[in-house]
Amino acid sequence: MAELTYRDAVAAGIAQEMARDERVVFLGEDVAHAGGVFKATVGLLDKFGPKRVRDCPISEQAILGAAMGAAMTGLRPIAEIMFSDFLAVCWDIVANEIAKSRYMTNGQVSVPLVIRTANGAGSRFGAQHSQSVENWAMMIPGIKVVAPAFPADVKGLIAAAVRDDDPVLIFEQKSLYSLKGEVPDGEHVDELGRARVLRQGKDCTIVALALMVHRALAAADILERDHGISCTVIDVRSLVPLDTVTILAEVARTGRLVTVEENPRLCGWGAEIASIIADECFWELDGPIIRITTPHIPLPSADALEDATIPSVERIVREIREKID
Amino acid sequence: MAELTYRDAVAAGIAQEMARDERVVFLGEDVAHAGGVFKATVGLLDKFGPKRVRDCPISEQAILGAAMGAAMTGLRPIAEIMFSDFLAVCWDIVANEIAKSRYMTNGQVSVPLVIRTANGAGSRFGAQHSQSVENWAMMIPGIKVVAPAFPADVKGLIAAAVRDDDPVLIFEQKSLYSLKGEVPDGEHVDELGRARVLRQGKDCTIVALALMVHRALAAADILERDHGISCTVIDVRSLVPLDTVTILAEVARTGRLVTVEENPRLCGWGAEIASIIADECFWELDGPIIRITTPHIPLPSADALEDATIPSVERIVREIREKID
Amino acid sequence: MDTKVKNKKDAVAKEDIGRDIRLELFRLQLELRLCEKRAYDLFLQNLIKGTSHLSLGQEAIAAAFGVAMRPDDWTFCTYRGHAHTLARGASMSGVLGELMGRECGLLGGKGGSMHLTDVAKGAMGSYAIIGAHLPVAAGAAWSAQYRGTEQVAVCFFGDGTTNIGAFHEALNFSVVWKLPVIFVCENNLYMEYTPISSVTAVEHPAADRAGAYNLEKIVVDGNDADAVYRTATKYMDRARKGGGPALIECMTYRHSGHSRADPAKYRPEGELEKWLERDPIKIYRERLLGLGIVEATLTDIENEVMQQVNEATETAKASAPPSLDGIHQHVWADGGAAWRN
Amino acid sequence: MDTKVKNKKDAVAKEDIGRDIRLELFRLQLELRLCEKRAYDLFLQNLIKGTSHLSLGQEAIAAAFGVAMRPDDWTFCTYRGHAHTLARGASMSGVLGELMGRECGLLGGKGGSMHLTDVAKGAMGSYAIIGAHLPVAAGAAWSAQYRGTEQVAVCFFGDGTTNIGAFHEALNFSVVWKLPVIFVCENNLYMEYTPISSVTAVEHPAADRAGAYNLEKIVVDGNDADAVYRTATKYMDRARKGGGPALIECMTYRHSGHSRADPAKYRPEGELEKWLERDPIKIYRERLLGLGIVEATLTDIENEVMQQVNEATETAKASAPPSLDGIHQHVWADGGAAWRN
Ligand SMILES: Cc1ncc(C[n+]2csc(CCOP(=O)(O)OP(=O)(O)O)c2C)c(N)n1
Ligand SMILES: Cc1ncc(C[n+]2csc(CCOP(=O)(O)OP(=O)(O)O)c2C)c(N)n1
Ligand SMILES: [Mg+2]
Ligand SMILES: [Mg+2]
Repeated sequence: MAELTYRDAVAAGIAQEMARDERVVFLGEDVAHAGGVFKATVGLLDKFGPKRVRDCPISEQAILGAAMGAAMTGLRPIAEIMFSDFLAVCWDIVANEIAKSRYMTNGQVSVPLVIRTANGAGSRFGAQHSQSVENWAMMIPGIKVVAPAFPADVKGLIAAAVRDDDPVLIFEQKSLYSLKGEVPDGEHVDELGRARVLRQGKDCTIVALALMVHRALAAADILERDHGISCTVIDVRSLVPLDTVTILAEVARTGRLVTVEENPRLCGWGAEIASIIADECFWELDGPIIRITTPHIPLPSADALEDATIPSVERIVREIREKID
Repeated sequence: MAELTYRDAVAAGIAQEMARDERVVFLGEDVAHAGGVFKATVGLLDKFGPKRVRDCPISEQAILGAAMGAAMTGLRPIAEIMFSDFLAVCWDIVANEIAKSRYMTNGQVSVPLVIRTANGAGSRFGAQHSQSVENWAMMIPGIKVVAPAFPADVKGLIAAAVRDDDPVLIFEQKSLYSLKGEVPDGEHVDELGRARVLRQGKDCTIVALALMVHRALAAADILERDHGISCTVIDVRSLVPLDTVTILAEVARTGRLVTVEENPRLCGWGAEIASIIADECFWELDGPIIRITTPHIPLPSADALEDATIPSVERIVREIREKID
Repeated sequence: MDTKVKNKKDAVAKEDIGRDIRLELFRLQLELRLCEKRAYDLFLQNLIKGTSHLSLGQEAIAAAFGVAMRPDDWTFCTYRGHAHTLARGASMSGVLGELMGRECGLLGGKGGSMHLTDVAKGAMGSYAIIGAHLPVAAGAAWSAQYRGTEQVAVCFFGDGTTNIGAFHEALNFSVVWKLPVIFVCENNLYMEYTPISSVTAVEHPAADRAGAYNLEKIVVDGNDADAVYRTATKYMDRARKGGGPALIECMTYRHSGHSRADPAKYRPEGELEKWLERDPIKIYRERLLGLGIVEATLTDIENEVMQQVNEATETAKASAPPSLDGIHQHVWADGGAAWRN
Repeated sequence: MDTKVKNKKDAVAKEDIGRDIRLELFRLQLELRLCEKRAYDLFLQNLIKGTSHLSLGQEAIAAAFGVAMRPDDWTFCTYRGHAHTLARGASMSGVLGELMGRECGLLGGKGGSMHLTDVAKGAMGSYAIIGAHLPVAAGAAWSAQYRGTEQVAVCFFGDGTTNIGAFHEALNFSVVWKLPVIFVCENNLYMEYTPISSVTAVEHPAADRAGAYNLEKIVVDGNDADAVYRTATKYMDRARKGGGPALIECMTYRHSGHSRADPAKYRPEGELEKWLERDPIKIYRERLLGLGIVEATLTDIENEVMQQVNEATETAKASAPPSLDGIHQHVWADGGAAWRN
């Protein structure tokens, strides 16, 4: 096992797949010569050359449209949308074209592509460069959605996404790019649609994603140590497909559910999971379902303000202490 | 009271506001000379002239961008996006610009505009012209969202939206355009953020929107008559602001919640309301929360297929009978 | 054989476009025409339920490209795509069946009139949101270029489409990457009900923008199948050889309204009549006769096509409504619709 | 007064741009320069936390428009908007304070460097998603036209922005509606780290596309404040009188990287040096001296501006972090953030 940053795991995952399969190509803005604005794709141009690793104009619709057309006709493109907020300028291609083509054509068209994008807050970039928008994608039938929390998952899920015959949107959390972690040596391929139970407790199940996984783990430690509340922590990893089996089992066992989301309040994946539990696991519940989210506001930019909006370890501890006992 | 179609109530609402306030202008594709592809704005050009009622090129970003710039500088534009599916081509302007400008500028910028759009299925138009996407909008902090179910509400909510100093997105349900109903004579202005209890029951609260309100009412009649299940039916009307007071009160009283949505399964407003109830009304619940939605698929086009996807009266009756007793 | 006829045959032979191709252009235009007319009849009989956007009057463009394209080339078109799909060889019963929402439809009733697709024939889809398919076509061209297959992607769209952002992005992108893609604007003077001239800064919405992408300005008579055929061949050949994209504006006119809901009252008086005189099929029939092709040859073709349309209609009518199982099929590559385990 | 100086003064007077305006152009360029440099220093001191995109080297454009605009005209600019916001008269402490996330910031810390706005001064916002503000500026121009106020909207953006869809839509829309909006492309040769020439079909990404909107091709030396001033005045006057939009491409260069994270290693050797010789402020200072304005006048201005920047820095540094209450303010017109009752 080598220790890699989350950032380097991106390049490692892409490189592994490009080396394996000639059909894999990579395109985006400033991704080739500059190696990406987050330096997550440094070295790919040198390794695979300008025919396969391509810089694009600021034309997100063209980028994703081209990726789609190429995917329909035999390539397996990986396209980068620099910040996930920018999905809004090419949302039609994602939500109306890529996601729907297989269904509309009754299975004639296949769109095996991967869209990678940098998601989330923490860099003081303000409301147009800090959003967590995985819920935008989860809402749309026909596109798979993953959001890794650890370097190993980054590499493994990128590989799984490239090999999948459906379009996959990968949300890389900006605030995690410098996180280090063990990544298996050699070929590493994960599986889409599997949540992971990172610790098991008996009082409550915390379901989290990306950065929030780390905060949930830290909060669970404090809750256990200082307050005698023992929590399961589940890293959802994949929103579509959603591993409801794992989530339902843990909630049934602990009797309580807390979701921790970085996205704004309304209609996030936390609400979806909460409503599934409130339907299918109702009789096992020992108390209200708690959703911890960023407030339903655009994100402020100043460090003091930004830090106070995204769910913190302290806030997770506090809300669980107050509401679960 | 005059009887108007839902369609005519649109023009009536716009006309009322244009006559009252010189700052109100109206723009969109094929809306002026042709009176709109749904004929919902016939007559406005004749009444208010080409300076105020304007046909646009197929440039949705320009249309909403122009509406935004005009709103920031003193006008109160009403912009039409022909089908709600097309919001995807101008989603950046909606989600990142219109919704966030006031907050980002700490209140300096005001964007008092209205976006009207035709939403929903029933016309056999297929996956790119039949979506219910009110959940796309509800997710975005900074934009108000309404979806009328009756002609009177169409007129009254358009008027309220035009007079509101925040951006408001109005989803008009395509399948309701020919519905007739009483509309108050003279000036009629409704209020944003108010749900309406259309009937009260004691066993269960059904929360619905737009077309689903009518189906929920029909289902409630059948449930009462044939199965002795007595239901409250709430027309949400306004997703943002959301009238949680009304919903919480009725669910607390009946002990059960059923949401009926036309949108696809994941992350809709039904999930949001379910999760609010599962948190704040948990101890009053007598059983699982039921969400009835369209399956999580793009919409098929053939009449037989389309009819089998959108929640029908029969399906609402069946699911409630099976699950609530 | 009398010499007059022989001479005329020579005349046909000496033309740059040979007799066989000419007859195929005629036949194909006719097929598109009769099939669209049939679609209109079926709509009047309430057998077609959703919307439909006919190409009546615009057949020369679809037919000329259909004949000029290699079987492995790719077509990307719009909701007004019946003709373009048929022109690649999709079955008429598959098209009519799809319009009627039947099992035999090209998409099993899942897509409908606006999304006709026949991947096996290179008809890579009909796209119903303005502009989106231009970058998608560029992407297909990229894959051809990448694999060195000399395939070409041809992308059809209307005049109104030139004002949306995706048009601009796709054009610039394709030129910078030198992709083998041909963008074909069918300028029929109107978007839905609004004259294109009233919402566009230039006279030729596509051709007058070619320069913005370092492309040649090309305007063709879109009602002249030969003119379109020659242009198509020229620029597709160039694209195959690595010469990059072209933007071709074809002037034409739709004889009916925008969609089935539209009586087209917004047209100035006499405009339709003027264009009916320039009906592409009428023109082409006269030209063939002028070139010495005997009437009987054309009549035979006409009868044959009409019979095919009739047969296709019967096949489609006889087809069952799609099984409801289809609703939950083909969201995903595994054939299903499950979003959870 | 010795006659040589007198002659030179006459020379100034005879110029089309008067002495006062020239001095103001000088002063304003200097203000933008020194304030940006200060922002860079504060970043090095870790007092600016988020990103920031400096206009060092591009000051002539913002300054010339700032001086040429009427106080009630509107500016729309990008994340690279410090200079444009200051050029409309926003306070330096408000700008630096916002960059530092302080209470005194123009946006109370809510927006940050990329969203500077000062509505009272006509600075209608800095937009951080490429392309979006072009149609927004068109909309402001529409409102001016509608109300007959003869205000003009000026919209600044980079070369890279010309390849996104919204550019195309906004240009066509503005020309068709004949709106009083001036689109100003600051062509600094790069998007973030990628040379614009490598991703654009034409040499002049804005000017070579003017024809696509029936507009004149205009390329100006963006490092020459006088040239920009003359062009700005000419086209703003025309727009005020109902003559419609203009698209102006100003050639310039940024001296620093794209943003604070960028050391700009991608530049070919010698390129920066070549452009530093054409530093707009250096050029302008020499020109003023050549026109007979005495050194002391310029030195006075320089000292004064430096003092203002110092004072603004102190004010901003002394300002508290914003109150956390602000988080829940101004989502809605009622001042709050409630999405439910
Ligand atoms: C983004 C988007 N906006 C609007 C529409 C509605 N619409 C469908 S066809 C059409 C007119 C298209 O005109 P043109 O491109 O000239 O094609 P034509 O129909 O004339 O073939 C419009 C506005 C749409 N489908 N997509
Ligand atoms: C839609 C969108 N895509 C990408 C970006 C990321 N981005 C920010 S600045 C920039 C380069 C812009 O180049 P240009 O328009 O030349 O302006 P400059 O920075 O040179 O002033 C890019 C790609 C963005 N903000 N928005
Ligand atoms: Mg047209
Ligand atoms: Mg630039």
